[in-house]
Amino acid sequence: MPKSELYFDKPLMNAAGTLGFAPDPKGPVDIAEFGAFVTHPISRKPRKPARGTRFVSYPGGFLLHTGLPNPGLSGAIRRYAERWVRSPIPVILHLLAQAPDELAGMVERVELVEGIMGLEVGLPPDAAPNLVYQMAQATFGELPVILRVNLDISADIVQAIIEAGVNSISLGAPRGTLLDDNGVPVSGRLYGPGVYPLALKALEKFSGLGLSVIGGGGVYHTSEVDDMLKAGASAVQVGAALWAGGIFPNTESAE
Amino acid sequence: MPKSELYFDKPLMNAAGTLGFAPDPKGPVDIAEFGAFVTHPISRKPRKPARGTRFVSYPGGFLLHTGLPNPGLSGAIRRYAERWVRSPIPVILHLLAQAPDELAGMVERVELVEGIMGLEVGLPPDAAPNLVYQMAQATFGELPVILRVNLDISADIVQAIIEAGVNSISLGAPRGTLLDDNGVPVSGRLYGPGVYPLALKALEKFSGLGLSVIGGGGVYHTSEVDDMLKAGASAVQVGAALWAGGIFPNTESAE
Amino acid sequence: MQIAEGRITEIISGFNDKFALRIDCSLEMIPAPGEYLLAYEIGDAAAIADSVLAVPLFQVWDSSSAALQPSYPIPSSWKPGSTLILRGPLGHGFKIPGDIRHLALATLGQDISRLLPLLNQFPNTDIALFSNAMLPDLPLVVEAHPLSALPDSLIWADILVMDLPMKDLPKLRQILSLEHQESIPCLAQALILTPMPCGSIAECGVCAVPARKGYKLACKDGPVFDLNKLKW
Amino acid sequence: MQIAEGRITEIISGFNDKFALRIDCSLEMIPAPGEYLLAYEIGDAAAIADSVLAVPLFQVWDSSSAALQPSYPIPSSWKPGSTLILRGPLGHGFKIPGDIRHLALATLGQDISRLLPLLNQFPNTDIALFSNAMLPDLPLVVEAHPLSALPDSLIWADILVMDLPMKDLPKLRQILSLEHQESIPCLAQALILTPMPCGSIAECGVCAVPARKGYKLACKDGPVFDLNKLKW
Ligand SMILES: Cc1cc2nc3c(=O)[nH]c(=O)nc-3n(C[C@H](O)[C@H](O)[C@H](O)COP(=O)(O)OP(=O)(O)OC[C@H]3O[C@@H](n4cnc5c(N)ncnc54)[C@H](O)[C@@H]3O)c2cc1C
Ligand SMILES: Cc1cc2nc3c(=O)[nH]c(=O)nc-3n(C[C@H](O)[C@H](O)[C@H](O)COP(=O)(O)OP(=O)(O)OC[C@H]3O[C@@H](n4cnc5c(N)ncnc54)[C@H](O)[C@@H]3O)c2cc1C
Ligand SMILES: Cc1cc2nc3c(=O)[nH]c(=O)nc-3n(C[C@H](O)[C@H](O)[C@H](O)COP(=O)(O)O)c2cc1C
Ligand SMILES: Cc1cc2nc3c(=O)[nH]c(=O)nc-3n(C[C@H](O)[C@H](O)[C@H](O)COP(=O)(O)O)c2cc1C
Ligand code: FES
Ligand code: FES
Repeated sequence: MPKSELYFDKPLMNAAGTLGFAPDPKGPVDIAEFGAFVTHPISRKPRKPARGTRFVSYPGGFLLHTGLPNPGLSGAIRRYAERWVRSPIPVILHLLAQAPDELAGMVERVELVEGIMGLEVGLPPDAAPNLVYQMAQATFGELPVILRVNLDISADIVQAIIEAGVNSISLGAPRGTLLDDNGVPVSGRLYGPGVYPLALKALEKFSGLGLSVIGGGGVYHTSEVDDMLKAGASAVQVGAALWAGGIFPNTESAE
Repeated sequence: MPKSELYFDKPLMNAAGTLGFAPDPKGPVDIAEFGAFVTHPISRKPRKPARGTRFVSYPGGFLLHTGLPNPGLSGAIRRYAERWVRSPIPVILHLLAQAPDELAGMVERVELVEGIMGLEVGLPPDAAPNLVYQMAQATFGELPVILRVNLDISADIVQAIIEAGVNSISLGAPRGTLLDDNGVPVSGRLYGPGVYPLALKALEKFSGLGLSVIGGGGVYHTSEVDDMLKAGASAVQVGAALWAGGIFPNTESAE
Repeated sequence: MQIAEGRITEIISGFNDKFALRIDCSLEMIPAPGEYLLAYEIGDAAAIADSVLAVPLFQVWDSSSAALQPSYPIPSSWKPGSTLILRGPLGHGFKIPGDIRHLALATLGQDISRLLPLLNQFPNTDIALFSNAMLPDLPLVVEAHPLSALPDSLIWADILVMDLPMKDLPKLRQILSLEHQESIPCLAQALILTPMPCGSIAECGVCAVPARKGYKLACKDGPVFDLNKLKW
Repeated sequence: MQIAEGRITEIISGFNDKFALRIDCSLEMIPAPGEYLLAYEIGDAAAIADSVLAVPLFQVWDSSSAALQPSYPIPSSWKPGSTLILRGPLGHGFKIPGDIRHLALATLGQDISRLLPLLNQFPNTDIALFSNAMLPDLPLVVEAHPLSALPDSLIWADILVMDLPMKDLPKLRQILSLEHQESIPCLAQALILTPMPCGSIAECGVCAVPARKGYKLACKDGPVFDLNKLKW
């Protein structure tokens, strides 16, 4: 069991991978609106950018296949630990791992790092229920944990998560495929407002199961934050909208 | 086992629910381009339109919650059988049922109707693998059958389909939720170009399993038809694009 | 019903924040009041994000001449010079007997413009207009009233003609003060405004309107209906 | 880097089917050649379908005065009068020594316009332009050549300045006929054109450019790079 549950002052935060590794006080996004800052995904070893096309846009959104480049856990701690301690809002470290042992090691290691309020742990794509169960258990330690799942996971994965004793999940972007300009298929995650109806549906599905569910996916307007909270989300993560300039206040919709 | 496999002269057809119950020679869509005509979903008993909001648009697409109104199987045969016989292209009847017995009865009944080349059978939303297996088996008779699944079905559903001995599936729109103008959540199926990356991904996932897979979802351009065929689809269904005016020929994409 | 090309010649920045279009197309394409066209743009892929569905266009009234107005905001890619494919005229428009003397027009929505083309057709008729919406400059023959005056007009009027968003249909009985009557005591027609994504080619049922007997499709049987045949 | 509002005053229908914008904003926002702004529109929900991401804008050259050009097609909702939120100037632009005598400009893409602002900065310099793209009217001092003449110019030039879509980076060695050399024999800078969806706030890696040592981010370390420090 994880030690405790996360509590957020304000039920809003950035999504992993959308604002870098540490809060930037001089950056364009005002994080004072957020209840927490989530870091870019960090793996044990450094990761390089994916080869080939990494960005394809489509009506309603865009697909990313970045390879999740990051300096690795040691590199990230060396470079960013000081900014985590100084952060005006709580910092949640996003960890990316392939195997339970690797993950357990990272979780232990991070407990020694100051300024971390909790962990968000991403799962390998298409992990089977058995692996999900083991990964979930490998997250347990001193720090509260959010398990990050694709919003299109199936019922048996959710079952595995609940059985493992996880009490908090967050919903991440679904996967899709598009062809690049040369006709080469690119597989990756989908972002943008076109994802929102899938995200709201997923929230409906998962919020009645005794889990605390952090919603997210395609949120571009303040009204969508509110609607996700009403639909049962314990908090909401904003992603691509921050790249477009922030969450848009709602204007009156045309009749 | 179904009697035989469907063969299409041209690997293109309309998706169920997009061109009504029978080909309309005076209609705006030129069905001469199609290898088959798929009917609107037909249930055993007549169905009325859903109450409340039935249409919500979002960036990249729109959500429909129609309740699948139709005159029921007897009513449809009475009204449309003559046009099915006269159809210039093969007609595929789309059947909608909740239970295996009900479905088996409908399948038997339809075998007596002239002018039907095959069946497409829709599954109840969120059917468990066990029910899917039974429904799949209930489709077997004299006519070749395509099982219509949501493109976001999970691995265990696909397993059930294969084990049931089905050899042909078609991919239908995913489900989503949006709020209507009054803030009431509407759950339904998602259509439009924003669905395409999900559909292409699903095609990748399902086309290597020994099934013949008919692709579809968000296809708006001739290039997307070709790309789905290249990705392993045995044919492609076009839906919402027909409502917008037909499949758009590709223009040169901006650099 | 025909399919034809049209070119947008002007985008009129109208009254009440609504916009209308002038389209260069063959005259027989212009829908009569209450009928509609379905329009979509031919353009490159970048434009398609806006063109998920065809857009219904109704005839509206712009000072002197006819213009066309979508029931949604104009897609942002539509510009003067854009080529549209037009399908129509579709549906059934207003059918008003030629010899009426008292015409009551009313809207429950924020927009009166789809009713305005009727004003030109009845130059010798007493016309009263009932609406809580902001109104444009009207010809002198038209008397404007608040919606609350509508129930009293039902005896005066030979025919009541309405622009009625579908969501307001359940409010109709109360607005007309007809709690104890089954039907409206004069001829009554309404343009029922609702999304019509398939424009009848699919019989999708999105635009289904509850009728006294079963239901009707706005895109095919309407969008103008005899109000006394609908359920409200 | 600043955040400021700007208003679109004109959409220039340019040469070669490309469009550029004139934007009314404070002068310090205008990016130097090779630098960029990120821009998004403030508008109602209907506009958002077009505004999934901020759009990078580069300075381009329009006969006499500076204009801004997106590296994508202009979002269809952007119109004269639209208000944009601008973030920038961002990145590193061209850094060309003041005393050069021979300047070689080259593009491997279809568009020379992001290099044109440099022409005004070097009035007393011999400028040769290498491109297979269609060219606009150029000042007389500029000599235009096909791309095939580029290898021979590398001895003449003090500096080579390129506009280089990232996908063409692997072709560079062959285009410069440098099969047997490790580096370009003169100063060489290139604007690497690639999607930059996060504009460095996420370090997302979409814009990663392979460097001799590791990789660089076009949005932050570029988009203009010393070509002799990149891997090709
Ligand atoms: C929850 C989650 C979110 C992701 N979000 C994005 C995103 O926004 N943008 C993006 O480009 N990619 C994202 N990824 C990564 C993506 O799944 C792939 O890493 C990327 O598409 C390339 O995968 P690859 O196997 O082709 O190559 P590589 O990038 O070389 O991947 C190498 C290995 O890393 C594994 N891996 C990747 N991500 C994770 C992870 N989070 N946890 C555990 N193992 C992982 C893969 O299974 C693969 O075996 C995400 C992955 C996960 C699990
Ligand atoms: C494959 C498939 C495709 C569908 N496509 C659309 C669509 O494009 N637009 C749309 O509005 N609705 C579609 N539906 C129907 C949709 O799932 C619901 O019927 C609709 O959203 C309303 O469902 P309801 O249960 O709220 O009410 P109702 O409409 O009253 O549904 C009554 C019952 O019918 C069942 N049902 C509905 N559809 C099917 C079906 N195809 N096969 C078996 N049982 C069914 C439901 O499970 C429910 O129990 C589809 C359903 C399926 C299974
Ligand atoms: C560059 C980048 C990297 C991301 N990495 C991860 C990740 O490692 N794990 C994960 O679960 N989600 C990841 N995400 C997804 C976001 O956390 C979030 O689910 C998504 O951005 C929400 O959708 P939206 O952007 O449409 O709002 C990443 C997103 C981006 C943009
Ligand atoms: C009105 C309507 C009814 C539909 N009914 C069904 C159905 O009963 N079963 C089904 O599997 N798909 C149904 N569909 C989905 C289509 O068959 C198809 O999956 C979808 O239209 C393809 O996506 P696209 O429209 O974005 O191309 C329906 C679609 C529409 C528009
Ligand atoms: S719009 Fe589809 S039936 Fe009327
Ligand atoms: S655009 Fe994201 S790192 Fe450069």
